[in-house]
Amino acid sequence: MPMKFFAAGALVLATSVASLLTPALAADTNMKNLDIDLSKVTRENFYDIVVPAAKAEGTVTMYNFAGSFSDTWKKLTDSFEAKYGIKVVYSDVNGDQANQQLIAVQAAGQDAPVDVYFAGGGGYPLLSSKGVIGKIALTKVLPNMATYDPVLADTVFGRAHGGTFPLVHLNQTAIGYDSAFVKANDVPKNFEELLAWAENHPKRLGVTLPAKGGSGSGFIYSVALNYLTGDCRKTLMDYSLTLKQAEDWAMKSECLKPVWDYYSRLLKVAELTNGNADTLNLINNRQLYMGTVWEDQVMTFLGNKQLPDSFRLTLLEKGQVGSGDAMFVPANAKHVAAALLLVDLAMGKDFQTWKLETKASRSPRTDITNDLIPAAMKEHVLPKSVYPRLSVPAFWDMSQALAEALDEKVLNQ
Amino acid sequence: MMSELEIRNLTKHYGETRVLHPVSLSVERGEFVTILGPSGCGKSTLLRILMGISEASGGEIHLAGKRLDLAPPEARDIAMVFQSYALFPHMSVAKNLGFGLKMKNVPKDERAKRIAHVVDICNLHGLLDRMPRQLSGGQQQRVALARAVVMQPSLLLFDEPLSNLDAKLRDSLRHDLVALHRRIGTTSLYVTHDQAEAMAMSDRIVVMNAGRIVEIGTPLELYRSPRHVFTAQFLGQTNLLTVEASGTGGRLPWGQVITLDRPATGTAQVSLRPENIAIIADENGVATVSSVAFLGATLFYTMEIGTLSLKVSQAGGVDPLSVGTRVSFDLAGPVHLLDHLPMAEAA
Amino acid sequence: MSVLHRHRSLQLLLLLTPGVGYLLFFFGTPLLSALVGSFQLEDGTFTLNWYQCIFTRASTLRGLSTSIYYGTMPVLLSLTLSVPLSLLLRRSFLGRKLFSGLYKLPLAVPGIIVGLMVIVVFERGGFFDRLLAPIGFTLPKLVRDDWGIGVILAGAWKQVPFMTLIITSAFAAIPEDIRHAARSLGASRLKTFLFVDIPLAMPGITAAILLTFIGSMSSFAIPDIVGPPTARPLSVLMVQEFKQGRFEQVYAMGMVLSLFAIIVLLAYYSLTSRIGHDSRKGEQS
Amino acid sequence: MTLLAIDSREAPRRRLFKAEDRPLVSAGLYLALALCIALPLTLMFLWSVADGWQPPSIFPQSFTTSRWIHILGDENLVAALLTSLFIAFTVTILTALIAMPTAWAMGRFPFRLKRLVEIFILAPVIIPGLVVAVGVGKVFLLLGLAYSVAGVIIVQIVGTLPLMIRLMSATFETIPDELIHAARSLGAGTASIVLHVILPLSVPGLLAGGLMSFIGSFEEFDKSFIVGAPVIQTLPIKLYMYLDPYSMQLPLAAIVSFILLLPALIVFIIAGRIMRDDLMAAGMGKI
Repeated sequence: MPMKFFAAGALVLATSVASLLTPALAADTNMKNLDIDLSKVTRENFYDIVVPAAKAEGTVTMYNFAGSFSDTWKKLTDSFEAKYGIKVVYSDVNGDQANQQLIAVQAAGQDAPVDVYFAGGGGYPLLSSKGVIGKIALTKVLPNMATYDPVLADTVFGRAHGGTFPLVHLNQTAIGYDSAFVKANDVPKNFEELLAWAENHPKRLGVTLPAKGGSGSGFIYSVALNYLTGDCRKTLMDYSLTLKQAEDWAMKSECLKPVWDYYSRLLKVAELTNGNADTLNLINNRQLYMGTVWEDQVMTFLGNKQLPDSFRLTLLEKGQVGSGDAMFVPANAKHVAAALLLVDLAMGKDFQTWKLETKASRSPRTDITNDLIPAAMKEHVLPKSVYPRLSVPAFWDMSQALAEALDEKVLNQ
Repeated sequence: MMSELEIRNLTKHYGETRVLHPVSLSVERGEFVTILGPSGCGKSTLLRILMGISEASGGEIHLAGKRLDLAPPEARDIAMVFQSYALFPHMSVAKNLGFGLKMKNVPKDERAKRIAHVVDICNLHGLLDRMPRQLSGGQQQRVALARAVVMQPSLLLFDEPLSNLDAKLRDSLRHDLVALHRRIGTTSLYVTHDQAEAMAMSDRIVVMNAGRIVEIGTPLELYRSPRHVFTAQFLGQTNLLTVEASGTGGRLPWGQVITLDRPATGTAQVSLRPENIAIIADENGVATVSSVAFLGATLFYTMEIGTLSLKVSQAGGVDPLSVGTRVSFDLAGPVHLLDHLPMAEAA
Repeated sequence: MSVLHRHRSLQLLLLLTPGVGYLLFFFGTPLLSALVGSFQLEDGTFTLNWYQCIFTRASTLRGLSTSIYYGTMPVLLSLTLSVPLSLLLRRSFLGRKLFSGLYKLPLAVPGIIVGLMVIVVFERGGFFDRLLAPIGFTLPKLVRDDWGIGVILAGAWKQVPFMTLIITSAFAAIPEDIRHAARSLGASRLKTFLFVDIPLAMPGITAAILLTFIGSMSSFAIPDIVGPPTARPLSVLMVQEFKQGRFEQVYAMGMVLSLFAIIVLLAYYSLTSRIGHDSRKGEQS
Repeated sequence: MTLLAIDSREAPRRRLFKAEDRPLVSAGLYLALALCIALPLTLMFLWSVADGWQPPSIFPQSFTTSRWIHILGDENLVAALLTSLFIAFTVTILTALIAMPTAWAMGRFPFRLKRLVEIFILAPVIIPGLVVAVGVGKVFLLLGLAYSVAGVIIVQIVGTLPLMIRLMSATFETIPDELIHAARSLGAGTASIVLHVILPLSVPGLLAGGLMSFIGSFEEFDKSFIVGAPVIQTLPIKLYMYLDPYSMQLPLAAIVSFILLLPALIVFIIAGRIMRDDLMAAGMGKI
């Protein structure tokens, strides 16, 4: 079961979520340009209703925020066009700019320029707070989401989304190391061992600056999970906190002292890097031997021969953050039916399997497991012994709050 | 004994282009020498080499017994007055005057004394605190002059310093300059293309053309008995005529027989100054007045003899002859014979 | 007279309208709304909160001083490179024309690509490190280093052509005669340069300094990718806030940055106009 | 070295630059140019074709063109290039047209508040673009200019106008009054004065300003994206994603840099020879 720790994290929420969010099948959807009656759509009659409407729309526009995914989506859009005869207008975008564009468009009440947006999973709080995300319970109506992870179907990183913001790709932060320099026995198994290794190998561990990359902000949250106990830990995992509340807590709470202490010690001996790619480049240059990384990005870099073949991954005890990226339909999208059809195809078993096999892109489908990973890739992905056992759900708002507090408490002191 | 300034076989060429053929010149201490020539004759190049801005391709320069051409400009003991004045626009007049003294580490009280002195002789009272752009052209010129004089150099160079001024101011400044030179007695080299200026100011004139020195002499010598066609033409107005010479006798193109100032044989050239021709109205004269210009002090005629035309000037006190009047004329004294040399080779 | 005068004002207004009017509408309006936004909470009530954040947080305070540091250092470095380069460019040398076309190339290179170049050349374990490794040298840390040397190098790389262009022209505008006069008055090359060239070229040089200071203080791509992760200038922090969608905070930071630039600009103006005023007074006396 | 020593013994003074030094000076300058500009570009190019480049190799172990083929193979790339070129040309021409009258006023009319107007014209250079970009996006949505070529052009002109106005007013300042009076006394009307006297004399300024506007427009990303994407795809909009610093892959970023830089490179090499530096300096350096 991938991401089963989501269950633990979101258990408390489960009931409240159900009452808070009426399924978006009702008429109170915020969709501006609906040409189908959403309330009548079920998994069973989905294709009967949606396909004709989509064909009538004739075209669908898609944004992709992730540079490394353009080949992947090419495959999807090609098969979509072949299957339905609906043209896909595809754009690679810069995620931040695209978010701001959609927010501005929404604020102005205009039609959205895009129908399907593959967006960073961490963008949910921002986008949903600005009303950009279309209220369609995708996970409840798309046939290909029948086997969707039940926790993710309603929540994303602890936030209830009612099926509107389904992750279509899961990724995992990890500790990566060059096995040519780090012997199997020396590979750290927990945060203490990691610190000890760094102290024995000064400036050989790369830690991504939390503000500049998810592998870093995931890491700081993982550190906090490792050291906090009791009420402190409860607050840390209280997904109902808003960003503002999290920021206030992170800035003021005494709970986080062990985290700041850990970082103070760690940064004396580790190299703080400017981004996920920066960490990987330094490892490739053999300046660093170990660092905080994303599993799927490592695969991309390996594919471009920007990392040595001896590169390996592991997770630390008590867990490291797992995340993912979502596809959603903006509230003001113009080609809703076609958009639904495209998201559905993206979750198709064939496509999700191919994605896992070629990019180590993990799937929220429960019927796609580690066993499908080809043998040749196995040594470059997280070993079965740690994944998904040590994967914990991301809480990006808290991560960001911690990152900002780190700036004040450690980096600028 | 060596002259104050001695220039020996100075040459300058850029690649194949020669701008200065071997030039030699000596200037005595206290002398005021003018280098006169049309633009492009090499006089500015010579000046730049003297100053040290430009390097000679060959030859030597000595000033006050010392070899000069290897020293940098600042070590040459030469001061220059520029055509553009070249005052430092960001310094007051006082600072302009003090700049050179400061550069040469002249002590402060000595500096003040010298500045006071030039302020006096160049009549710059009350201008010391002004900025250059607040001065008139004439004032700027005087400051530029004072700035050079205050250095008490072995040699003063002047690069057409009056050419940017209007005629009247130019006249008065020319006068002031001569007076100043008489007073300070600094050896001076003055470059100009204005022959009147050269005649009025110089002890000697060096006539230059096409990168060569054509002729050197006092203004009187060069005007009265130039050796070269170029000099004759460049200094004042003249009529150039071809004569058939034999001994001191010569025959003008229209058959008139004249006396030459020295003997020659065959075809020769003579220079006949307009003021040396006297005309009177004469029904049977060989010439006809074709134009008259009244210039106040003089009357200036052009008259035609067959296909030739002659320039004639007459004191302005008489009534002018009208155009078309037939005239006869007399030549006062022997006619000046020029050296038989093509212009390009005159050197 | 007054009709003529009115006519002239009208003419002036008509002439100014296209350019200034365009900027007023398409630049002034959004700027004004940003300014207003920087004083508002999301619900529209007045607040100084966003500015308070800037001047109370350790990271933003450090960001301010870092901004000034990144504004100043590249300017100083470019100046020490541009002045000699301008002097060389005055001389004639083989291929001068081509050179003066090529050296301006960095003017057209976006900051992010400059950052990329610095990484490609100077990254630890990168090209130079590998080149020097066989002879036992290692390059000092130039990317992500605590003193921001990489940022300064990249900034200077982008500014040197701009400065050189302006300083070359400032020097070229000084008449040769004035330089020669100084030489003939006993000033050596160096003294001529110090007492004549430099003071006369000063207006151009200060203008260049000012513009490059403003430019490098507000540049964000270069410090973002080659600067140290700890001390980040305000411009980088601003982009960070932009990504979080906190526009009010972005506006406030933008205003502080702009205000700083404008203060420097006004100081320059008052300084130069005072000088101008003094000399005019001299004229009257 | 020995040669130099002998030389200096013979002559008591050595000028800093002799004609003989010219090759040395030019060799030095070109070497500096090679180190500062050619070397980074070369390394970037090597990155773009490197198929694995790990220490201690000074040069890539093997090469591949597949990434170039992949990016260039994007069928929309040529369309984006054409859009970019069209927009850049239009922006350049419109910028010049809008700038001219204002520059004339700034260059030739003395008036009160001129300094203030000058600062305002300079403001788009001073104010961080990000602050304006979002606001502009909102305004354009209201005006119905979003996602249109016109919108992108309008928003880019905000960025190119200041420099053009400054360059043109510097140019206009240098046109002597006498010339215009002379033309007028010869019977030329305002229109023909503009056409036959002012325009020909402002060609150097237009050239310099046009060049900077063209490049400025060609490489603009922030504002164009917010106003134009995805309907309007300019080259930077298409490619900037690869330059995201936090997930940047050097090989792809290198290719993108080249594609974006190439036009600027060509323009600079051509225009560098005809552009008047003094004018450029007067426009850019004067405050």
